[in-house]
Amino acid sequence: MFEEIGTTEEGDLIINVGPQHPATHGVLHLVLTLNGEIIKKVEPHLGYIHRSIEKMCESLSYRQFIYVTSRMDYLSAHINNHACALIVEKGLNVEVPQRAQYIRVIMDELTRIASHELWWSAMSMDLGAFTPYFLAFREREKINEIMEETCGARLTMNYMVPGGVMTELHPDFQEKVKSFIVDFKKTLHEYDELITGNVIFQNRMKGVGYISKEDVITYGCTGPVARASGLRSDIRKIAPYDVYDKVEFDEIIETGGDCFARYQVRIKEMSQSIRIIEQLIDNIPEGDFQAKTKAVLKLPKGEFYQRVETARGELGVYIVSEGAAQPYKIKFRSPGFSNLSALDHMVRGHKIGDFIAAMGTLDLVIPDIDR
Amino acid sequence: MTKEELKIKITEIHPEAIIDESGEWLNVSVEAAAFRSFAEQVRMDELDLDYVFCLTCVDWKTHLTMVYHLSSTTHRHNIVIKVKLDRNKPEIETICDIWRTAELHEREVFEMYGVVFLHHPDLRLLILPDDFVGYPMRKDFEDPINMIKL
Amino acid sequence: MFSLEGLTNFIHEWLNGHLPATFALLVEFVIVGVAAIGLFAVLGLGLVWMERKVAAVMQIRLGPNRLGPKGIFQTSADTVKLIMKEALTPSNADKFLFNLAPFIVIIVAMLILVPIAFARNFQIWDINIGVLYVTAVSSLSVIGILMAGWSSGNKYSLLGAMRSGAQIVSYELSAGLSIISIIVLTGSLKISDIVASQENGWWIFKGHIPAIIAFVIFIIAATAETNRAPFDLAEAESELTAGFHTEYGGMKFALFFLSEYINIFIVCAICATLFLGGWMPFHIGSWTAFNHIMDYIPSSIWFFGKTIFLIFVIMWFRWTFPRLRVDQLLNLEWKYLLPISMFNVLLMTLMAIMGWHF
Amino acid sequence: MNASVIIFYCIAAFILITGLLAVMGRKIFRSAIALLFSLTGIAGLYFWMDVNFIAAVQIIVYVGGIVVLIIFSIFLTQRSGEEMPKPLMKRTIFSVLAVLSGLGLTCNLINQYGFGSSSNQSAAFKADVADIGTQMLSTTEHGFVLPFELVSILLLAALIGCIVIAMKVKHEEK
Repeated sequence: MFEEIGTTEEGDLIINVGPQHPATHGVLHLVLTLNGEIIKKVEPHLGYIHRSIEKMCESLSYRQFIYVTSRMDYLSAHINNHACALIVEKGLNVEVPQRAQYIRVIMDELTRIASHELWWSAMSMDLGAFTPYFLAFREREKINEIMEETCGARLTMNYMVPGGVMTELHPDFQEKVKSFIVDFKKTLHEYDELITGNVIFQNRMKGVGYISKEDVITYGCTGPVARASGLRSDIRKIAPYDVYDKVEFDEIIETGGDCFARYQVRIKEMSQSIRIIEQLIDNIPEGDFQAKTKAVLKLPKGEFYQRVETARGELGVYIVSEGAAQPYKIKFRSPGFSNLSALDHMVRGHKIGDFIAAMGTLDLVIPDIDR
Repeated sequence: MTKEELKIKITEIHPEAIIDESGEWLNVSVEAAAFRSFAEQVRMDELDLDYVFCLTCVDWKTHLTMVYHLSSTTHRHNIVIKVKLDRNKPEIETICDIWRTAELHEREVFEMYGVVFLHHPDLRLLILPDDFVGYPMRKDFEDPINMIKL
Repeated sequence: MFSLEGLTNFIHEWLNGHLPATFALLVEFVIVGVAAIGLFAVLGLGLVWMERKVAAVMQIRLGPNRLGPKGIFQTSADTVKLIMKEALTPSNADKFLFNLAPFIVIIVAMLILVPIAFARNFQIWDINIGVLYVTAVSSLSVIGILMAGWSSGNKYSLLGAMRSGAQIVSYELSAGLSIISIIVLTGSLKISDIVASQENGWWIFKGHIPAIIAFVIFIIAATAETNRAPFDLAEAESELTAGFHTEYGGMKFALFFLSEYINIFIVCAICATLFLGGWMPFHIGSWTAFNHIMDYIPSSIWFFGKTIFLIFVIMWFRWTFPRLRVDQLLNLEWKYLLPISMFNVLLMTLMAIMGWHF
Repeated sequence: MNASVIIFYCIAAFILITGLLAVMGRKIFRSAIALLFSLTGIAGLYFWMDVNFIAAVQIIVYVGGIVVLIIFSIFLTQRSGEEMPKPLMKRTIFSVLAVLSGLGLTCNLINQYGFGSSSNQSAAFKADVADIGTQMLSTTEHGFVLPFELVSILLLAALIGCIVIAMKVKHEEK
């Protein structure tokens, strides 16, 4: 792939964005064909941090493989684990206690907020604004502290187990989450004042990286990218899991289809997550935090599929079981992989700056693409 | 559309399809030769399966099976299409001109399982290095240096 | 009263008393050269430290705080590090031009320092075309950037250099026009005359709205000409990694870095001279008592105070705004700033002819 | 020989050497840079002669404007880094002849009129910026208002022509 560096026969410039580039937030390698500043083609070259998690999972037991998935989309580690826990429960027909379901959903939403905050800061930095990075990290730190107290880890929490959650909540959990909600509602406003209303920012975002609803479907984009183009794609609404069918929240739909719409979807989703947490945090029922399961789990022979909504979109786990203690075949349908495929379509004919903006609003996490 | 309606519809399109109702969604097994026209029909017809949300391959040691999870964003029904392939010479028509998302997914399957997608516009290695030999996700893949057996 | 004027006169007289005129002149050359280089070093270190502290305050963090009180020696330590680093030259670079470019940039920055009046009667050369000289010489700095970008043999650098060239060449126009609109009022290009003309009030107050418009345009154009955010497209690190200086390391990079800060200082000094009276204290018309009290503050403090305030404003931009896109940048100049400043010059001329200013 | 003369010869040598480099160089970008230095040297010569205004204009127009334009057009061409092919023999001979005839003409002129004394020269150059401005716009016998306006109309025409050429033809959009 490296002999492609240089110029094409038509005299177009070929440059490599990545694998080490400030805007790729990881080891993503994109080959850009440029005519001056205009982008003619974007071609991804993946695999720099491919760890073959799917192959690895084939030799791990149903309890173990969940922990590996924290390393896929490390910003939605909880939600990845949640998907795996759900599919094992589905295979074994385990009834998860209400308390565990509540805790899982609260944790998911906290993760979603933390992930969106990191996206907000990193995207602003791609656009050349540095201050948001620190503002968002201030809030994200609070979530990380809450996570650390309960799960013992800040990034790869591994809190979900088949049948519930691993441990009891920390006694301060509810109080801390509530104080976080109060603070966060104020800061969300601050974000808008600093970036959303800025003229330069709006000019950089509006009309850039447009993708229509039809293209979103055919490219398989999910999550905020799809919802910004007007496609209802929230798995929490389409196929609710745990207590998502009991809480009230809006699926944010924008019809712009451009970078600004994607930006708005994520910003508004943060307040919806707050809304979900507010409904649940005071009503966590008493009871077990984990259902009783056997020591060695064995899924019955068959195929299982579970979809969840991560911060980036639809994560699907597909397991083929032969009745053994390990999955025969496992496949993670990661949201980033499909979203990335739409990048070329989004930025053709745009300028390099727009490419950076579009890539920022796709919210790519490279281990999620490479797995 | 319910499972029953789907079943009737699919039988109309392709009478030879073997339909399995045991799983969560309808499993439709099609032979490789008929796959392409079947895919075109389920995309276009009133089934309107416009969204491929998962595309992968399973290595059964004796043969390979392509697994396509399809969904409709308007009707919200899902089906699973399975195509059995010869393990020594796995070849199947591409669907990446019907569903654009399949382009990268098919490249991934191509390098991991060795399935050749006919008429794919750009079938190259996506994740693995250019000089890589072998199909890592196949069950008999051996790499004594990098693989640790548990 | 503490003043730098006395110091220069004293040195001049002492040297002429003890040495023949030619040697006295030579010694003065050396003193001026050393002083300019010293000022460079101090400004570079000070402004980088200031940038970090301003950024830290805006980003709710502490900034450098280990080396010395409030971390003021941090930048010196960084300089030592940069000097010690190996100066790499890429293999496919045009080595001669690659190594020449940072020096061009820094020499140009040094040359612009010549006509700036740092305090009352404290100036290297009160050249009779002062402001024009600054505009002329500053147009040379783009050459250094173009050379650096081209000779690196790196496409990111080339793109950065192209962007930077287009940007500096365009923004020179509106910067020049807003300078001209003040020249219309002063009637002289000489820095000392410009400062003297503001004895009864600064032009930004005396010149009404046109002067304020010119001031705003000049600040925007100055930010763009120095390649600072939100106009830092030439080095846009998320797009072009580091633009024209991607391949530079060690001291060669430090020279680019230094010249960026010196250029900021210079444009802010010019801005302060044109609009805020340079070293002239804050005077209001004929309020002699008030003016006299103001005169007690040394002129150098007035000059540096105003300049540092303007530098702070430019830093404030950097830590608040996102970056523009390259076509938006050129649109802003050619479709908005240039027509406005052209109209502004006409307005200013009308005002000067009719005598509407104070 | 005093310091002023030494400086003059230094500047003159600099101009000549960089000028030669600009002509002889095989790398087009380097030639452009050498040309730049040559033009800057001429500006330096003007500064030495104490005609600051002309010097500043020299830098703005030639260095800041024309050379930047040349460099830009070099950037837009391909293979600006490679050496250019050797010029044809015929061309070399003709350019040497042209240079020699130019040299002969200059020598002839200097022989006939000679250098004026330096004191007279500096007196003749006492041109203030204000005087230049007045002269430019004066309508008296030796005023320059007519050529000045003619040149500006010419430039305006060139400017409009450029805009017309560069203007995008808007495609009919759906």
